[in-house]
Amino acid sequence: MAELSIDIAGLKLKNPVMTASGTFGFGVEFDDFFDLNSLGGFVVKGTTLHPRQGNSYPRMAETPSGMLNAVGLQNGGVKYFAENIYPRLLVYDTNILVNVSGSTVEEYIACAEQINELDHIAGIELNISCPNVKEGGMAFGTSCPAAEAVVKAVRKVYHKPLMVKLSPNVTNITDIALAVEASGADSVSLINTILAMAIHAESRKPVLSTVTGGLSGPAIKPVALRMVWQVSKSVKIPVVGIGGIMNSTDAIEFFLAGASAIQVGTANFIDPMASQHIIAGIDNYLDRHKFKSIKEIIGGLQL
Amino acid sequence: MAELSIDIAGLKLKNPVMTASGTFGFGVEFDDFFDLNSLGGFVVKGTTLHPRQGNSYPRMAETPSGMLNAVGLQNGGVKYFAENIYPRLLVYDTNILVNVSGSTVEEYIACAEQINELDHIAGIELNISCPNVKEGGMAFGTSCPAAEAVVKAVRKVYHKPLMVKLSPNVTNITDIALAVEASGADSVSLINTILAMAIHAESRKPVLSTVTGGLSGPAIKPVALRMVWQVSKSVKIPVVGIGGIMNSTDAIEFFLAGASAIQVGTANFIDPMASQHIIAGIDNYLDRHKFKSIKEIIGGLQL
Amino acid sequence: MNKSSSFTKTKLSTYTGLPNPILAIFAHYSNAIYLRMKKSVQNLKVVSNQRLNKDHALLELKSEVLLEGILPGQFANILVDKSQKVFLRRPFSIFQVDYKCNSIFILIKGIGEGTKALSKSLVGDTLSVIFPLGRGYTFPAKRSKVLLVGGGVGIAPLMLLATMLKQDNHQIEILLGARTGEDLVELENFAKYGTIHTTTEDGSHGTEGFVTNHALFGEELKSFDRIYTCGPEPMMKAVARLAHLNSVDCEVSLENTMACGYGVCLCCVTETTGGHRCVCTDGPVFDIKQLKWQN
Amino acid sequence: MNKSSSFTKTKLSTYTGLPNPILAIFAHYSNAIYLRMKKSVQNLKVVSNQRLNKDHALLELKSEVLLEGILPGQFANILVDKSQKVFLRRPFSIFQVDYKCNSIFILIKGIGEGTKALSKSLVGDTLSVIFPLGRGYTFPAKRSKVLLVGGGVGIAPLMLLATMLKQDNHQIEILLGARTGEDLVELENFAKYGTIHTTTEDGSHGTEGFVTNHALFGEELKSFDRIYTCGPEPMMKAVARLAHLNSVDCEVSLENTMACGYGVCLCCVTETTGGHRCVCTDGPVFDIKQLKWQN
Ligand SMILES: Cc1cc2nc3c(=O)[nH]c(=O)nc-3n(C[C@H](O)[C@H](O)[C@H](O)COP(=O)(O)OP(=O)(O)OC[C@H]3O[C@@H](n4cnc5c(N)ncnc54)[C@H](O)[C@@H]3O)c2cc1C
Ligand SMILES: Cc1cc2nc3c(=O)[nH]c(=O)nc-3n(C[C@H](O)[C@H](O)[C@H](O)COP(=O)(O)OP(=O)(O)OC[C@H]3O[C@@H](n4cnc5c(N)ncnc54)[C@H](O)[C@@H]3O)c2cc1C
Ligand SMILES: Cc1cc2nc3c(=O)[nH]c(=O)nc-3n(C[C@H](O)[C@H](O)[C@H](O)COP(=O)(O)O)c2cc1C
Ligand SMILES: Cc1cc2nc3c(=O)[nH]c(=O)nc-3n(C[C@H](O)[C@H](O)[C@H](O)COP(=O)(O)O)c2cc1C
Ligand code: FES
Ligand code: FES
Repeated sequence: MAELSIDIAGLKLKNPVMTASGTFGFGVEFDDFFDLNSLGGFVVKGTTLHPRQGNSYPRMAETPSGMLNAVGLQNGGVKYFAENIYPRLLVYDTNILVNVSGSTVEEYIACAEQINELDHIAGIELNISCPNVKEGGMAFGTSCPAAEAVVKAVRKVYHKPLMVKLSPNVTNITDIALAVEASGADSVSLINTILAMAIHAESRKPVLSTVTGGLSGPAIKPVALRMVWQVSKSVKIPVVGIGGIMNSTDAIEFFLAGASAIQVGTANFIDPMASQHIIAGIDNYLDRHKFKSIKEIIGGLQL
Repeated sequence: MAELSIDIAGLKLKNPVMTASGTFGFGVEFDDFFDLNSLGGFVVKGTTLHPRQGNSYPRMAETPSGMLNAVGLQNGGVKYFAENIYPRLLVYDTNILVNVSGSTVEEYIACAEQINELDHIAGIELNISCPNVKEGGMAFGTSCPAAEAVVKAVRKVYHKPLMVKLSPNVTNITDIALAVEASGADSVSLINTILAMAIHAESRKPVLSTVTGGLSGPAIKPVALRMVWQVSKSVKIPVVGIGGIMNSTDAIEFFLAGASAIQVGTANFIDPMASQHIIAGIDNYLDRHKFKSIKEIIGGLQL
Repeated sequence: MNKSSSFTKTKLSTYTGLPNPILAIFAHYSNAIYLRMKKSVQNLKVVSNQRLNKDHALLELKSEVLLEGILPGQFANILVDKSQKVFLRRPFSIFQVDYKCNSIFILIKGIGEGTKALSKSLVGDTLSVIFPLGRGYTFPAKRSKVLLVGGGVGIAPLMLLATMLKQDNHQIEILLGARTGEDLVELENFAKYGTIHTTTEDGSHGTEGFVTNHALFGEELKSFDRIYTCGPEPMMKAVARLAHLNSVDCEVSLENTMACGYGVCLCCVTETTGGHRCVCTDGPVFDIKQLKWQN
Repeated sequence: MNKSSSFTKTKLSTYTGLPNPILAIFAHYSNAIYLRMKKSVQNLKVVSNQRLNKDHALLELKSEVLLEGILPGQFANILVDKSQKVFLRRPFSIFQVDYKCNSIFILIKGIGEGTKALSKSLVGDTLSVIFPLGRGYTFPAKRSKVLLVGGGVGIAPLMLLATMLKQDNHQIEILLGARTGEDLVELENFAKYGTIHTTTEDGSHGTEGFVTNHALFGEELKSFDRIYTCGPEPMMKAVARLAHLNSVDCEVSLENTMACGYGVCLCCVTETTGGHRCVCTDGPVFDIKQLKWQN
């Protein structure tokens, strides 16, 4: 049994396995499946200042080894979250992060301020990379000045760990990561989904109501791994790896590439127990390879 | 039997199915499998001014519904091509394009000049998007000024159809496409591979000798489709769709998204007959849906 | 909202054993408190696979964990590991439950990659199944006359529904529609729980036409206390319209493309009077009043 | 460069029918002009699948197209359509050819997803196979004393080689190495074509140690005109070094990760005296002089 705990710039995780926003509901949906306290942490659904109905149906398309989604941040708004969901989360003894999105910098600020009041929320994951909303969303994550502006603004009002979630839809993700680091982010998580599209040939229609959506799942793992590797070589803050992680071997690859923790996303749909198998598998890997702690393999790729 | 022929800015294809550079050798390797004259055209291996040994082994990694390659433009140089390969291509009655790469604008020019002398070569596909070489390659395809410079320079010396192959590793592919169009490209082809990475968890080593490589295959189809759709809405020149096309349904999706022709890449490895099945399947689709010509479905996505 | 939640602890006092040879004996329910079964991921063994006609197969899947109360209309999300092209699980209604053998039955119509691969499962194969999922049909509070209307493979959730309604001693009429007589499956088993009526588009079995062309949708419709339906959306909409016109309660079971099946991805929404709702958790069964389907 | 090309039209005049029950009768070759078979993509039917030990299976695949000359060392690239995780084909040596039944044999050791899925093929399944691919072993021009050295599943190309060398009337010694006696398969069939020697790492069968620990690699080695080998790279390198030291010709069959298998992707290169060469077309068989393996 190796040491699995890790500190992500103030977030003390009992193990490096978290679950990704938008793929884990509010956590409570998993109560039937396993004890949530076994997780290093979990990130709840994308939350915005105002309630959002999300995009119209259809919102999902299956693709080779992956899927597209165009949920569009359906959520009840931060007030609804604080009043109706937050109280149900108090029972859990793990790191709960809220994934925050907005159409304007002001919305991000207002939302973050309210979350700052919630003691039991360990941190914010700032989503500057959602490809499925018309305004804001990904726009903040694809230009350095925009990313800087929103991170600086939120940093002023939010005093707990601030993780910034990066978009892969850029020419140079290290530029964005460096900008975000300089603006006060405590850590970065990557990647969000890749902007993509599906067409139904027989009906000659787009599969998604929004035409384009975000690609996730094993298909994007090689891209995510490359970006985690590039970013972790460039920034000093911890990197959280996300993208197509289905099993512990995938997770190990991300640690080797430089991730200090990982998030399990689409894998939750294929197997709600995925995060549990991953935790066990990481432990087994470390034991087999005689590592005493997860820290020994972070960035441990042998070139 | 619908009309399958299409004119791609001067390239008269008997059908819209070509095969992609780097996945079809010099064509001759397929003689055992089928009659190459059945193709709309084929693009031979990436060719450079000087001979290149390519990258060290290993150059390939299998990934979920895809693969990484890091061949690194191994080729005998344009002179070798002209003297040893070109004569063997004279027997074919189809459009043969040479995929041209370089580390400097001067290399691109010198290579294009030599290909301009080869009567039986129908056109050049200018590769400004190869992720697997240290110098040049993708760098030309990820910034507008660089793309403009190389396309303008080659346009001056090359007087037959010039197709420019775009990189998906950019924030905004339409910007690059517009720049390339303004610089004299007759058509654009997209996408080249997505920069990605694979790690072997047990040995803790990168799978590829070059650490990163290019992702191709069905995994990238949704991304390719999105980019073809975006670009075809922006430019006036024809768009050639590439990326994960395995069967005729995939091909139809690209036509609907706005491609005037397609290239079959990685699918050739899974099934050397893929291009043949695709041609037959397109014909069948058009008949079933009572279209008289392939032209009727290009950009025919119903929003 | 959906009344099925009231079934998490219900006394099904009218239960009697079932004679159906291939199907369940609900000894578990008999005079017992009905407990909601927790959803879980299980590896179920294929103990039989009967081909019913050219595209329908009936799988029996045995669990190692004691099955508890499963409601009609609840579904299972099944992993397809033998096909290269299928990534996500595929949802299927729980067709029947055999508590004695501790197995569930799944009726599969092969229409695409996933369903075709699953319908070829071999006895001895293991399938990863998440179940039971979703809210099922609700039961009338008093003895009622009910109409079950199934179209195509939409008959799937109606078998367990009929079984349990019969336990509750309701008066049951069952109307099943298909394209041709060949496409009608499991009529004999349905007949054990109620009076069977059929329609086929080509007239090869029962009334010619769609289910709504059947005489039951004439004057008699008003005599029913409730209609339960599952089938293609246009069929369910036609049934819902007539139910509404005749002021009969009606519950429909919706289909939707699902990624998770248990309420965390928000991909499977449908428009309801309460806004976007997930078919996998707020449904798949909805009262037509919740949808905007009355007209 | 590789002499196998001289075999595209060769008279194998010494051929005689083979008694091997499960294997080929090469009537096709007998006193006939040997024609190179064109490579093609074929759907081959699995006509038998014998499990040889815990991880080795021997598949017989029947073709609808008349098989023509296949050279020992040539391989087949097989699609794995029953596993979700395998995208590319998997290369396998052609273990044996039965021209009478028009079938090829493939020996598979299950080590990962693809090989395990293929080794579970059922009789009646259809596999998409591209074959014959690559350049095989070359034959001595005059009657020779040859040594075949196989390690692990590297014995696979040696069966067809032994068969054809025997037709050509050469003197054949066969040395097979494995981890344990359990891991040695097909010894009886090999024994039909030459004298068998074995080594095992645990000493449970034949000499204890690696193949190069066998007495054949002592003084006797010089008496051979040629060594053919296939197995793990360290083994082949050790064999190559001793062959070189003793001035014996030596051909090795290399493994490599392949995307296409027929020379168009340039993914499978190996370093040779002539620069990067594709293992799938310039090999898989190389003369050790082409590689930098003499020392
Ligand atoms: C709650 C629930 C219960 C169900 N119960 C059952 C059951 O008991 N038995 C049963 O057999 N089925 C049932 N289904 C349906 C079943 O889940 C589907 O048939 C199955 O998911 C199809 O998977 P597939 O891989 O076979 O088909 P796929 O290959 O995924 O696609 C099926 C067909 O749909 C077409 N299609 C795909 N996308 C579109 C689009 N955007 N527009 C138009 N056409 C499209 C495709 O062309 C294809 O022909 C149920 C569904 C739900 C939601
Ligand atoms: C010309 C040729 C002929 C062959 N003939 C035969 C034959 O006749 N019979 C036979 O059984 N096999 C043969 N092989 C080998 C066979 O092709 C492989 O065993 C097969 O491709 C493995 O596929 P898989 O899906 O089972 O394994 P995979 O799941 O793809 O991987 C196999 C194992 O290799 C490990 N691995 C993967 N990548 C790396 C890496 N970069 N570094 C270290 N380890 C890694 C994995 O961890 C895994 O355990 C031949 C190969 C060639 C090239
Ligand atoms: C259905 C769905 C909804 C998602 N919603 C959000 C979201 O609200 N906020 C966010 O930052 N990321 C969201 N994501 C992105 C995931 O958190 C994750 O970054 C991405 O899916 C890549 O990881 P994966 O391949 O493991 O799924 C969503 C992904 C999916 C599939
Ligand atoms: C092994 C390999 C080698 C390639 N070499 C080249 C090349 O030399 N020049 C080029 O422009 N593209 C090259 N490509 C990219 C393909 O032409 C194509 O753009 C890409 O693979 C996406 O299409 P696909 O998914 O259908 O393969 C190569 C791709 C592969 C897989
Ligand atoms: S399928 Fe995921 S919420 Fe319904
Ligand atoms: S495997 Fe493609 S060239 Fe050898």
